[in-house]
Amino acid sequence: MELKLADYKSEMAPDWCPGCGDYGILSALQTALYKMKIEPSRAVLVSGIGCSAKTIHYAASYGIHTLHGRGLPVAQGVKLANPKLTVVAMAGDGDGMGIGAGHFVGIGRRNLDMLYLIFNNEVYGMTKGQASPTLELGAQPKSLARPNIQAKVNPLMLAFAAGFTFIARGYAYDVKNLARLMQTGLEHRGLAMIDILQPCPTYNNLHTREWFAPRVYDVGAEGYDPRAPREMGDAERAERMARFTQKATEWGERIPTGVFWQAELPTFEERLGGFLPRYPQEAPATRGVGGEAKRVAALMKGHRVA
Amino acid sequence: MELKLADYKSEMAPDWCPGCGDYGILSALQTALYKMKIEPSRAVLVSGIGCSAKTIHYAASYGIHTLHGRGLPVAQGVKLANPKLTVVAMAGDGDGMGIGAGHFVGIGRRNLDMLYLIFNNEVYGMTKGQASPTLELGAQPKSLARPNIQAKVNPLMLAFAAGFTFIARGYAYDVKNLARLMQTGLEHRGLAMIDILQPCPTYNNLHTREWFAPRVYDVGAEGYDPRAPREMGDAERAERMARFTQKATEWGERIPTGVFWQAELPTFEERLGGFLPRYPQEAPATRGVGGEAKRVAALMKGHRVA
Amino acid sequence: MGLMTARKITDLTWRVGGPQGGGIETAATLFAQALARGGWWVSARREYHSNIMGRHSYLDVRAARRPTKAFFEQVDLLAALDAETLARHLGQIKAGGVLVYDPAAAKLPLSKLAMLDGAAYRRISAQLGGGDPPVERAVERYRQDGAVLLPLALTQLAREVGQALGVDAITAKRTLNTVAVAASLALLGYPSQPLVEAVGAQFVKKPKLAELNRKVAAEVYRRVEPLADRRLEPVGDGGERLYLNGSHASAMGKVAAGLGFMSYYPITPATDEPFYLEAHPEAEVVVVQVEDELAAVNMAIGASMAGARAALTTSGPGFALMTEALGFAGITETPLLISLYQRGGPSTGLPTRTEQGDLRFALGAGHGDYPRAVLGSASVEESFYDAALALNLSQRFQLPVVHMMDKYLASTTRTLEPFEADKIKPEPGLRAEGATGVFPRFSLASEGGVSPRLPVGAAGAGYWITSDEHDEVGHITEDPELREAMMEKRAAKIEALREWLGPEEMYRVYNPEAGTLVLGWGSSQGVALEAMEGLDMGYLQARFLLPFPEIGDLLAEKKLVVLDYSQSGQFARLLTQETGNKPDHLIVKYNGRPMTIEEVRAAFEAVLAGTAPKYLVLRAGV
Amino acid sequence: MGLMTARKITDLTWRVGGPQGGGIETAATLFAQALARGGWWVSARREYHSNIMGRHSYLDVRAARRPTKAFFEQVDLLAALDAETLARHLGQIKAGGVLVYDPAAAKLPLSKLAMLDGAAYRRISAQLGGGDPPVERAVERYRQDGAVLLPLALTQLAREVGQALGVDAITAKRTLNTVAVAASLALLGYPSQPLVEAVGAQFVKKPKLAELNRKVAAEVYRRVEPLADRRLEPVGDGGERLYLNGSHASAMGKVAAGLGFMSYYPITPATDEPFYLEAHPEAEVVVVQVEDELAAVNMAIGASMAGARAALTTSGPGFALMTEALGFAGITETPLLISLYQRGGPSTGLPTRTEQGDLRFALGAGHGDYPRAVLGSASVEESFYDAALALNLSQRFQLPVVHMMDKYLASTTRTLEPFEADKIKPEPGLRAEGATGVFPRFSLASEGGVSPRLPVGAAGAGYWITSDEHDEVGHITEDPELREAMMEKRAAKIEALREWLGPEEMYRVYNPEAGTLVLGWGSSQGVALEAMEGLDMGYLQARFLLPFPEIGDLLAEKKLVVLDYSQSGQFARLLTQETGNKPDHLIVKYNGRPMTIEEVRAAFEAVLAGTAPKYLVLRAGV
Ligand SMILES: Cc1ncc(C[n+]2csc(CCOP(=O)(O)OP(=O)(O)O)c2C)c(N)n1
Ligand SMILES: Cc1ncc(C[n+]2csc(CCOP(=O)(O)OP(=O)(O)O)c2C)c(N)n1
Ligand code: SF4
Ligand code: SF4
Ligand SMILES: [Mg+2]
Ligand SMILES: [Mg+2]
Repeated sequence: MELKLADYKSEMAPDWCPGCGDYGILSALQTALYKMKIEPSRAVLVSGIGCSAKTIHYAASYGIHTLHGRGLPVAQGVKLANPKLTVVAMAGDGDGMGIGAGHFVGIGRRNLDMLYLIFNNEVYGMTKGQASPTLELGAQPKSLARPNIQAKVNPLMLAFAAGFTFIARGYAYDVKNLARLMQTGLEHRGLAMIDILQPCPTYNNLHTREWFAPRVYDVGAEGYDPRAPREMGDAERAERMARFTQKATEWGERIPTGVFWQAELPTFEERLGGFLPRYPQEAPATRGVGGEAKRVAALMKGHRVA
Repeated sequence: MELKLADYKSEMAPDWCPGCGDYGILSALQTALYKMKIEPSRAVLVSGIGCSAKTIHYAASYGIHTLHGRGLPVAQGVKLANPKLTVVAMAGDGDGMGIGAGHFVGIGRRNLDMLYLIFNNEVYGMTKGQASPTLELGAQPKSLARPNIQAKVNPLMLAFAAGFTFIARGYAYDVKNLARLMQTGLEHRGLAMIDILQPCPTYNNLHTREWFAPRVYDVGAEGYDPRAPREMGDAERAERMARFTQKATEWGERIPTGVFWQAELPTFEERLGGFLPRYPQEAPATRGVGGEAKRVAALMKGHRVA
Repeated sequence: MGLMTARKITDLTWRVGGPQGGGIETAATLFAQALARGGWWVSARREYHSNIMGRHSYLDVRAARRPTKAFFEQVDLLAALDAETLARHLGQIKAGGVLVYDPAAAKLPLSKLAMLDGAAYRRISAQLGGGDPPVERAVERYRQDGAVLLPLALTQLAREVGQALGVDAITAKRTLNTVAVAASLALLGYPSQPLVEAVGAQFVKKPKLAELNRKVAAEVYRRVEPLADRRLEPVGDGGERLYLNGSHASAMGKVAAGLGFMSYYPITPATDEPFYLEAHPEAEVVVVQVEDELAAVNMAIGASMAGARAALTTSGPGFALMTEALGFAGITETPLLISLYQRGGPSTGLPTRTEQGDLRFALGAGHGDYPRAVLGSASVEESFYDAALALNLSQRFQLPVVHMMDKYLASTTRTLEPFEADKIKPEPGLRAEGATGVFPRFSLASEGGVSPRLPVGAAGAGYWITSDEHDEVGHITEDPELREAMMEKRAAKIEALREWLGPEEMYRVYNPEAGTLVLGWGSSQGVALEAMEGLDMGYLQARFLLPFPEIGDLLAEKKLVVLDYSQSGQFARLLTQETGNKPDHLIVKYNGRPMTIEEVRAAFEAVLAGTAPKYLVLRAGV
Repeated sequence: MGLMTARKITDLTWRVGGPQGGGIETAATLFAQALARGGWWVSARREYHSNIMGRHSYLDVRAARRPTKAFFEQVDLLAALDAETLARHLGQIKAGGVLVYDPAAAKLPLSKLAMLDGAAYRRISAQLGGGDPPVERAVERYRQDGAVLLPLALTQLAREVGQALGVDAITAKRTLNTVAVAASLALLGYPSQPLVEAVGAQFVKKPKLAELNRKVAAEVYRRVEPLADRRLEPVGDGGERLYLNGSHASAMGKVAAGLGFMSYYPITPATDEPFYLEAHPEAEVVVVQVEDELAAVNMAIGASMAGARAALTTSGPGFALMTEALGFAGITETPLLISLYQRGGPSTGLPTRTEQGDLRFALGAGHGDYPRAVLGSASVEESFYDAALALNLSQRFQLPVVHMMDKYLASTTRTLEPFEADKIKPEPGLRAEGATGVFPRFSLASEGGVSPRLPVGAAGAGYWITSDEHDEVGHITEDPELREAMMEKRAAKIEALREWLGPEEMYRVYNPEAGTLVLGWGSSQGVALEAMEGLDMGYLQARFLLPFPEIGDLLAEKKLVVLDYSQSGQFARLLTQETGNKPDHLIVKYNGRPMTIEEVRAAFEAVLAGTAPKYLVLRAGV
């Protein structure tokens, strides 16, 4: 049976505010999965807590709406238990860069074959518009009692430091390009992150559609090449990183989107297979029952008194 | 009364293993405080949990040995409550880059005037030598049942992404230079981090004194200038970051130490003073009792029915 | 029209419902303030979804001639700002009460209410005879149930008035709330002046909006006043009274006790307190938003170690992340106050609904044995005095204190006499003066487990603090005897604290002579007291849960009833644990809605009549 | 020499003490294995500081002709590998027992023992008459107390033998442990062959070291054997027996029940289990070390949602970080097993010492009401079967299960008959087969609260999971009725689970006819049973703590005693909460050391004699 885009939509009506950037992200994700013909039931979408986290309810797939900041560990558990699934984790900027920042660093070391989306609206939408970790120092969107006292963290730079092998930025109102970016991220063998600029018309009155529209541009269109080959000399590596850093920190009059970094590295699943040869063919979620007593017997052997 | 180096030592005998790099770090810290004539009682040393965390017991100061991964928040609480104190936080690599990584990112956004030391031995010493987040992919020190399946995170790069304004690396067996580095870090107005290469002869049989000795060198001695002025053009910024990235990721035959990055930014304490004019003169820890009823009356005023 | 003509109005409940983000809170504030200015004792409770915009929300404002403690299920007047409100509040208007609604909204079929979830849809559809009924059928049902219908083209009215005043359509729509309030008050025959003043106060920083809303109110009065057939009179003036909620009260209580530092991570409904303090520099509190609750609690601990009076607020999920640090504060004898605003659990649960389901967790939070105190407030007023007491306790006994609050308290706003802040003194605690050298911060030569404190950084001295077991100066020890001594020292705080508090602080008992005693804590107190008026029943409010008050003697030979907002009846188990007594009846509620006076009254009557089951679930609520 | 000549050896305790990291564990293993190979039932317990190298550590090996359940305080033979051991174990040798020591070590003054902490120094100095006594004075005290002194120049012996064999001094020093073991066994007259075999097994991967140690053993035997005046005989052979500790047993139990996934963050003493599984790929478990406990528990939950049998281990501080996720597993009905290895609390506390102080925390962990099960194991053997049962329970009832272990169990190694792994079947749980389309994962049409499961990713279907309250397909709901139904559905699991288990699984009672009943759980069982041998006392072991067994009838008219490893007697409170009964005596221990048979026996005798206080603290331990 031919899959239709509609097959990726659930019965549930979103309860986001009118004009919220989340609509575009949802739609881009559904489009990307549809374009790649990934069966909805073979995709698991995992979110934390926040406005952004509700996304999973509006897609027809398996959706796991976890705890605040804990989407990544849950998503990794799903993927490791059943590596054949397509796993997409997603988080608000508070969820992912604030309370979840430790897991962000942690997963960077693992290179699981997963896609991670950051819904970057610079505020804590769900709890009424406080500053999120991506809000600029001194900025004061309307819910703040005083200008933001903390500097912002840059998800792209952090992803780089943590070891993500695919680092990109999208814009929620540009659904077509965002869908394409997600598709590239899903095709990447390894850990892909997309920082998505997501206007929040309700609480972020600074970075609105009007603010973004003239600023965002596509790095790819300007000839930027994100690829970092496996083998690089010191000079080449330094040059690539410098190029990345320059683009990743560009912000203001011009805001780059597109793929910033793409490197090759064995996935965690592959590494695990090196220790457990029957993984992933007989992954823990799919191997079924049988052989337990034999396994115990093998363990007991090492404890025999004589 | 003239302070002596001995005044910085407590009665407690360290129970680290013979040859542990922690001895050198302790000694460098005591030297730095002594050189700067910081009264032991005006310094608060804060650690997490691990071999490294025991350091605070061996120095004569106020020492707070907190929870695993939570040294940074406790240290920030001390500093914010009493900004006139010299606060040095310290953590093992597991403590600081593993369980504490979220706080590492969080504090990077604040630029408190504090020094943070990472005891980087690439293992979890205290729990018997498991891989820490700074251990290389595929490495297998003697306690590991199998080669390390996770890639390492680079504290320097992470600090940069998080927003630290002073980023350095030291070597535990080079006490003299390490002490000097700590002094520079303490003198820096803002958040300073020193990643300290700390051999663990008991569990890390890969990166030993013999391994490090021929490799470590001082970036300063080679003319590297870490300073990033407040105002920079795009090109200059890109160049500085590139230079930083190159040095920060250099590893193998040559291992750079010294100061990698030093930037200027108002401290969090200064920013706070912008909202609360009587801070830090009347900081919460030192302001004493009085005026509470007046404060409540001021608040109640806003709730009067008429 | 027969609006409440039969009796003198002494107690009135007004409800306004509409979409979240549509400004119904403003409506409720205006209504409440208008009555408060007329000397009425008012209180307002708020129900809302975990959503920013669009889902159903409503507020009840109760006004009475005396201070009240709870809310009724049934209202005198329902102002429905949208169709969903009409659909959801079936059966909620008293016979003879009024429904103010917009007939245009009633045209929609039920299925067109986008935010009506499946369960509600099915239930309402069934109530209305099945199928996909138009909302008009709900209106008809209200009528059948005895409500007086007052169709008013609210939206059109707002538009018309707006046009008349020359404002654009969107701005005009924003005055819908004022329209509803003005229409309701006009209908009740209440004078317009207090409303005009309330509007002025509400929009004090936006004079243009104030002007517009005042004119809207006047115009609505002009149109609706003729329909009123009775006068709701001012009964005095607001006087010195305050209008505030539990979050404000709790924040002020802490300030009264010298609060200097508060770190927080946003969470509903706990962070209204830090937001409030952040927005009011006159409170002189260093408020820091941090990366997560682990940071929040540990930062507060650090501040406290340095000598600041430190507190923080959170709710269940955040508290879960703080339990490790709670034990850290315990073993290091660090004063720390956590206000735990309970909401519907488990897990994320019902983030914007009320419950008392975190009691067991609070009592047992943290591994190992260490002293702590847990107390719970039952009202907005208590929230103030308890917050101050809790902060003072933490200082005096050098331990973590958990102050139990809940969503209901946090979001219930009421008029109150001003707090007597000058009667509260920040507890200095036992301080060591002028210590030099290595200082025995954890001295065993202590009374009631309390050794003199010296903040870290005090000039000329030094000591250590560790989460490990330690000796008197704070160095790690694993010595068995020292360990025992330290455990015993810390444990001694609990009895010292009990003695210091005295029974009056630890519990309150109402009508103790009655043969049936209801026991509870926190928010179930108010509704119990109102519901048992005139019945042969007493009420015992456990203000402290840990240490638990010595109430065994009061229970002998009584019929015991526990009233609790938790499915398992957590308080009942605590009662048995502490006294050995098992309650004869356990009355619980766990649908996230506050207990109503009617349902609690009915349950109490059943208890007295001997017809109540052992376990009784209260299920009222929209 | 008069070494234990008077009685036939049926039960022997050997202690070896020395610096941490000096290899005394190897010594204990060799001693234990040598006896196990001779058919003795052996067990070894380990005491150590939270330190990698240098601080004092010791192990007791008990060997008996029948399986034992606990340890004595006093030993038959103490092999002191350093001066600190001599200083610390005063009074620990039975009259007629032997002290093997190196006279060179005894020359030091007490103050020169760098790792002796202040408290211990002061106590020992006082015991030895004050001042800074030489350790020789301790040796003299042992003699006065009735011990037979056996000075052996152990270090010199190791060096000499090493020289004779041509190895360097450092390598020779590493054989000190073998020297001590060989000397002890030779003294006891035990044949050398089993030791030779044990050495071979110990160094199986290092043939050169094996060779050296064998030679050392032979040489020591040659020198010491003449001093022996009796023969400790082999009583059979080790047969099929296993030699393992609670961590191994627990890991194996989980494997038997189909464990597929374990995430962990290192913590003492919980992570011996994942390390063990990681090192044994034949267990076929995906073991992942992660960044913290929050990641560990949530990753296991994700794996479980996908259909893997998932478990994890931790101890108090880590468990504290898992409580939020525990409620998440609860509300999402996700099978999850956490083994909680208790250690001395609160906070970091005594990380390498034993306690049962996390019971209250485990019972109440997580905000709100949700079903969970908590059970505790009392022995290495039970650890195996309970771990399997716990994993199966989690699968069958789709809930989180907390399996209480402790440091004592984790580090106590004993000989056991092989586990009957083939009697354990992985519980399949209720699975939905071939579902398509939107699947009602949380169907209310369930029995005992258990709806059929379908792992996420099952082809052709789909549903949602949320930590919020939800409907049958997993979408968020705030509907009051649906909320109630879901709460009731989940709560139903507890009674279903109770029924499925049956009373036999939930508790065990020994000698129920006795007039005095001791109640406890977990590790206090073994020592209670050994201590009450021959007394008119019974013991009730609560195997399940939640749900709590229905034991009320067993308690009537008995004198009740609770034996618990926690200062506040957490189990006693639970007992009162669940049954209304308060114990007549509460006997507790909280110095981090295991209860000894002697002290528990004495306490029991005092209870029977009517001389015991209501609250009695056991204080034995080095
Ligand atoms: C442990 C915990 N702390 C706090 C919260 C409250 N909370 C819910 S959503 C949210 C922030 C959401 O912000 P973000 O992640 O940026 O998502 P957005 O709503 O902006 O999409 C917070 C703090 C929670 N649910 N759990
Ligand atoms: C919450 C928590 N998890 C785990 C532990 C156990 N633990 C103690 S120290 C340590 C690791 C120490 O490693 P590192 O931070 O690298 O310090 P090192 O010992 O190497 O100096 C761990 C995991 C703990 N104490 N608390
Ligand atoms: S608050 Fe902002 S992020 Fe949340 S739904 Fe509304 S617009 Fe979107
Ligand atoms: S284990 Fe390593 S880090 Fe710890 S004290 Fe020993 S040498 Fe130092
Ligand atoms: Mg956000
Ligand atoms: Mg380390």
